[in-house]
Amino acid sequence: MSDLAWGLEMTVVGMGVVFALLLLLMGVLILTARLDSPDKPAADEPEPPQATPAPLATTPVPATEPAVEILTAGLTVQQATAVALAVITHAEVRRQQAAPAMRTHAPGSQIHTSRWVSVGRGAQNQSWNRR
Amino acid sequence: MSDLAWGLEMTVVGMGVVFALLLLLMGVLILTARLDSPDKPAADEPEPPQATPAPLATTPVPATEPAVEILTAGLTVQQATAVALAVITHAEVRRQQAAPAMRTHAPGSQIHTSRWVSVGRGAQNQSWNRR
Amino acid sequence: MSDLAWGLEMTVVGMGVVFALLLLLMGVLILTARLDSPDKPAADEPEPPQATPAPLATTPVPATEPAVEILTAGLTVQQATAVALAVITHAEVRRQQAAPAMRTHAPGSQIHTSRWVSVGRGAQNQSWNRR
Amino acid sequence: MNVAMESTIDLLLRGVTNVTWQSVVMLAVGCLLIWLAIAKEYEPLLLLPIGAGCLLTNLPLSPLVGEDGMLTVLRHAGVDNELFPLLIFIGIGCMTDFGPLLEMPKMVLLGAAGQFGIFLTLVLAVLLGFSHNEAASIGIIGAIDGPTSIYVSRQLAPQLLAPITVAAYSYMSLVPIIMPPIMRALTTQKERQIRMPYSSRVISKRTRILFPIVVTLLVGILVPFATPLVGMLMFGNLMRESGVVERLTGASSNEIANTVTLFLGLAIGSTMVGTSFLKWSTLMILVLGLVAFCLDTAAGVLFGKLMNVLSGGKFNPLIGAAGISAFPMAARVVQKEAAREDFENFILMHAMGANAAGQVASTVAGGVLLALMGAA
Amino acid sequence: MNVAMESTIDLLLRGVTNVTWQSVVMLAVGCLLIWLAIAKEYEPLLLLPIGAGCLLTNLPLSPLVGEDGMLTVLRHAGVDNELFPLLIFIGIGCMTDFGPLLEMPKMVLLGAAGQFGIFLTLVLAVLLGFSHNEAASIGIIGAIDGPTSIYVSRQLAPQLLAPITVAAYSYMSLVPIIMPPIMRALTTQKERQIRMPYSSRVISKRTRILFPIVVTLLVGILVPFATPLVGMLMFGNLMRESGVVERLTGASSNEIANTVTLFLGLAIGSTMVGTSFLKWSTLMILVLGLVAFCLDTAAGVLFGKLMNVLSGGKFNPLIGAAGISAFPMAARVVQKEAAREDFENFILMHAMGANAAGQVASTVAGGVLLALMGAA
Amino acid sequence: MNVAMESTIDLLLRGVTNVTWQSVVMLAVGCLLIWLAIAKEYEPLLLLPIGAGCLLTNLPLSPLVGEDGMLTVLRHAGVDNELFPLLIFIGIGCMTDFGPLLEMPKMVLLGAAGQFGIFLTLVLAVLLGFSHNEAASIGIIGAIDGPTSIYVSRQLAPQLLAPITVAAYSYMSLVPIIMPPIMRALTTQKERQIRMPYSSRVISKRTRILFPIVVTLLVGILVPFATPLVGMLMFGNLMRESGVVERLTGASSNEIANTVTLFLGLAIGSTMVGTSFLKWSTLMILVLGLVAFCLDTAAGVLFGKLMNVLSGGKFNPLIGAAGISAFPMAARVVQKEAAREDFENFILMHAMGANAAGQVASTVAGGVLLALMGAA
Ligand code: NA
Ligand code: NA
Ligand code: NA
Repeated sequence: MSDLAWGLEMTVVGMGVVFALLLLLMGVLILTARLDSPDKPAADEPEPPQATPAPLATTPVPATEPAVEILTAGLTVQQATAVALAVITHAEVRRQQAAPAMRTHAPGSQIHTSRWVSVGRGAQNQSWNRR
Repeated sequence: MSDLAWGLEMTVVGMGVVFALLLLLMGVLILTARLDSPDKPAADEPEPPQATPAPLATTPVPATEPAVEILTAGLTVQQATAVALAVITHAEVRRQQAAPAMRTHAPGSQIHTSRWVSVGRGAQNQSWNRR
Repeated sequence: MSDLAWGLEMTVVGMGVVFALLLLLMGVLILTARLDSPDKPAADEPEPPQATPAPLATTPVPATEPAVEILTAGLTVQQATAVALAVITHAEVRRQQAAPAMRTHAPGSQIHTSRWVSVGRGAQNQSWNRR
Repeated sequence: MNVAMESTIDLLLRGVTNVTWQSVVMLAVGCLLIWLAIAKEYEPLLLLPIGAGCLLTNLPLSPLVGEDGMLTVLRHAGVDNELFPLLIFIGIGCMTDFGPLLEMPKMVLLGAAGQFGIFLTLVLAVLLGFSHNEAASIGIIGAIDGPTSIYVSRQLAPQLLAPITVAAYSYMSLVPIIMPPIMRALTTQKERQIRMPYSSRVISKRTRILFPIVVTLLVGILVPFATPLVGMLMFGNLMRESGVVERLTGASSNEIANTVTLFLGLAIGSTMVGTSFLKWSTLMILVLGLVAFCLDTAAGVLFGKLMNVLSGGKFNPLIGAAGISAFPMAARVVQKEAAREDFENFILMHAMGANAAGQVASTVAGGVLLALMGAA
Repeated sequence: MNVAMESTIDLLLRGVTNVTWQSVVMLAVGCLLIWLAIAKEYEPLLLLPIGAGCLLTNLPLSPLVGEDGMLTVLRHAGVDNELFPLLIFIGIGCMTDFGPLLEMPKMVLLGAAGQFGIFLTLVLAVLLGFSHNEAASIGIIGAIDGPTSIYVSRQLAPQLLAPITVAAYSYMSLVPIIMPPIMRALTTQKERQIRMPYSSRVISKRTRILFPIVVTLLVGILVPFATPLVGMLMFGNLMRESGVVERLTGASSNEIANTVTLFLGLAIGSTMVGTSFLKWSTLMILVLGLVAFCLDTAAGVLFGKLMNVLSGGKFNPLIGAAGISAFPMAARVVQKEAAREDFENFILMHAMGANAAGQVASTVAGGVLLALMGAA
Repeated sequence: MNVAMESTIDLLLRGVTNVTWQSVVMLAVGCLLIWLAIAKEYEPLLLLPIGAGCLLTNLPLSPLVGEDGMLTVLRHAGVDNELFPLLIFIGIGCMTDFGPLLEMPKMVLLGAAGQFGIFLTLVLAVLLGFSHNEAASIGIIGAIDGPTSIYVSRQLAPQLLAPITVAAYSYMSLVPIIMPPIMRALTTQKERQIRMPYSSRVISKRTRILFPIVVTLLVGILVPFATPLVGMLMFGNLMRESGVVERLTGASSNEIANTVTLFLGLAIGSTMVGTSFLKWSTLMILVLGLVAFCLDTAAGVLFGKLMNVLSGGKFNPLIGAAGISAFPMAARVVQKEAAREDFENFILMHAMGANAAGQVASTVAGGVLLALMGAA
């Protein structure tokens, strides 16, 4: 029965420790929530970063919003989707070109980056054949 | 001349073994073909999986097929291509987003996946900012 | 003061060597420029290779050029962009599909490749379901 | 012909003459894993390479598992030093959104409850005659988390690595099949119909960034053995939430994760050598693993019922089942069961919170287990 | 100035004083390879890194090939244990469609015929005074398959790895130049104009998935030495056809293949050290490699003619030339030659089948060669 | 309870009891680096992994830095043999356009001038009591080039690798903050307003391809110690300009660069162990690194002024500041300063030329430093 005893001891101690740790974590999370919510309602995050081009999924939707209506007048939803996708993909391509590894932040990052750096780097990273 | 003898022996044995093995393989292939064709004409494979978005190449073609004609009415072939490409690319992006590594099959897989999982995972993998 | 002496010696020798090397490099560059410009004005490079799909950035521009005007008649700039982007992206996809690693040059390469190989390989790399 | 010729033929046939019954059985097992991966889509990303690795290892005289063989090289490179599972954890961290958990901190407890199965299975295993280390390794299947299982069993009982990994990944993929009956058996219809309000709260970016750092420091100081698992999971999540290292997040969750998954699968498969795999213990491990999974689910649901009682009937006990870490499949199954009783009942977000907690709790439980075994 | 100063200058000039005639010649060879890669586009993905590796290795006192030098590290990491060529084989498997072969199983034999050159060159090499192992390594150039050549020659004659690899990849890229004259010389116009019906058959997904597994088991049991080559090629193809592991297929044929190609090229280049490369034998290897290539093509065409006779004039012998494994360039050249005589003659699919067979046959022949050499 | 129980509790608390003041400080340093990376965006691609590596290393009893710990494995795999910085150099080469430099060869000299800070800092460091090797390592921060700093200091003074790397990357990201005041202090408004004609010249593809080869041969023969750094930078550039190996260029500048950056950061972070990092010397290194940076900028501007005098007032001295290698940020800052005085003044292309020269000059200077230290 020593094995059973050992097993039960492990169970009690193990689950005890796991619960204790996660209770502690819960406490910290609740504390964080308290500290965070009042003083910063949402100003910290005007437009949350999107690591992936997920919003593509919703591109057909803007076609029904008035502001975009003007642009998309005379286009079918499919056409509007194509245009929106093209523009977003284009932006994605540009931002990736503009991001040399090892050099500061991904410059096309829609929150933080100055357009200047972005375009400058993008241009620098291709051959100068315009001239 | 022992070298020549060795070389010729190698040639005879080597090519003999290679031919024997490939003959065996041919036999197996023919057998497989026999076993496979009669009982399963093509039902096993309603729409074969396409690992790459290769069919893009043929997207202008559907524009001339009646079923798609309705959709593409009033569009040039180029426009139709753009739309088709946009939709396909979009689907590709979605399916890739929806596929967390290490977690079961690529969920956007057009054959096997329930739409539910796909969207659920895709959504889970981005920030919940809608709320 | 031996440390200071050593340091200054390092500085003199080090910067001396660095300057000497780079002067040599400058000489070589100037020489190259001399040798290169007269006999080959620009014929060597009818259209410089573009490793990245950077020209996407300028796709709206062709819409104002007469040669393309015909194609884009009746399209808004956005539509033309979408179409152009779609075509370019499509070409990019095709060329990447067409390039099995370890097999000669990237076959979609817009300068060097025969269309034949490109399409042949692209087709080979997907399932034969057309038949 | 001559002697050289005969020895040549001998050598050419050496493959055939070295086929053993164990290798034949293991080739069948490899094919079975490949079939499960392709036809049943049970975690194909890992089971397909494992099955292929098993095949290639058990072919007679396979040079792939010789001293400099490719599979041996891969095993040394990333399994023996636990590099591969930890790299995969970075990728999982990059892909996990802890938002629902941050919104509902009390869900953390459900994650803890989902680890009961680990210890109960440990008890069973030790009673069945396994050594303490082996029992603990078998118990870790109850974490329902592949990389954790590999990490822990590599340290406690490397000889059981193969069956434990196969069990862990197989059962992870069986979530939608195994869980529902248990969930239904342990809950009443009324309980399953409980609706829960979902008061969404905006989680600031600052909180999202602080979360992985705090968890790493907290767990790392209290359970040093859990540092690698929790640290890498949280490092991945920190990169994700920071929003400034998209290149690294992308590489971790794509290139690195894919490459490592491929290599890990092949390397794990190469540990499935007939003579050591085809033992009575393997079968017991598979059964015990299944038991662990069921116990986990049951413990989760029962804890959910406890929370329901404590909250005065406002907590849907199904959510408890999401406390195991099979993320995000478990949460999905919970939602499906709830919607089965009441089509408009949407408890997915709560389940997601519990599920993310299960992910953290699994790594913590793994570390605690290692700590306790180090002590024993 | 002082003594330290003088020794400093000595040290700064140590590079110049260590230039040898061998290193100068090798620098020229490196530049030649780079030129071939860029200007002639001869397999640039491998010849450019090889050329650069050759340059960087033969610069005087290059730290890159010192004990902890980067090129040495890469060589140990993937060439000495054959990891890199095998990883590339996974990628090739992911990109190869065996459909045309599955539709026309008899094409398999053409793949076998395309390996004759290996053994005939072996005979020539041994008559020229190479040792048996060296002769076999030189013969393997006749497989017209880069990774196979690297894999086999690494085991049989590592000292010849550099020239053999360079020869293999150079000649692979010369397919469109070397093959046509041989094909025309050995066939009549009438033969080249033979049209072949192409009765396409739908290959079920099940067959496509079974094919790589069956080939692995068959070849693996009969020729254990071929297990790594065939196994990895077929593992890649299994992933491709399974359709459930797109992430792994993508990683294998892109990230892993590209990275490994880069590293492999640099590492191979680093074996081109002047003192060991600049030997009479290197030149002979280059010539013998060319001979092997021509013999392969000729044997393929002649076997095609045999099949034409056996089939009563219904088989276009040009297709035989596609039995070498340079995939898919050889098939393309065959189609081009056929279309040259009769613009509407479309035998590409038949040639593709023979070409895919050549790919398999090359790995089998490599394994058989290793088996036979193990015996001798 | 019993003894086992007590020792269990001891073991569970061993983490807490092993917290030292050094580890607490280093945890704070790790958090500081993470904060700088996220909130200030100081080179987050490297500082975030370094910070995380620092955290994970200094957690009590961290298994990640044990003998087979993941961070130790990564350090052995790529830092101890300098593999990672060299791989990153391939990627940088793939992304650098030397066109502006090829158009204006005299800009090369500005790159040389931008390395003065290395040696002046070396003098300061040696006067402050650092050993010769350490002083040279500290001086290399003045190259303002991360991989070069890692490469050189790994060889000369591995014990200072951590602070030197942190300093190098921190200051690289401070380019837009540190440089402008120095530039303004050393130039007159009139000088800053000098406009420069930009007579663009078409650089043929041939020249673009010859450039990396010629630089490699030239530098490699004259300064063998610089072969790895220059060789890899130029190899990347050769692949870029060749236009025939897009797959390799893509892999080098994306997958490989991202993966290596992640691993390098974690590995560097793991060298920041409290007991060896928390020394007086670390603080001095940080200060000296800043001094080196300022001296570099000043030397560049002063050299620019010299060129202005020599050219009869036609050279904008601001461009001299772009001779440091922080590419392409330095060139951008120069353009910004010029545009501040005269909105239409466009000297970006000249600055880009100087900046690219600085990149080459940094690697040359690193090699010269290694050569001189080998001599001393
Ligand atoms: Na779990
Ligand atoms: Na072949
Ligand atoms: Na510099």
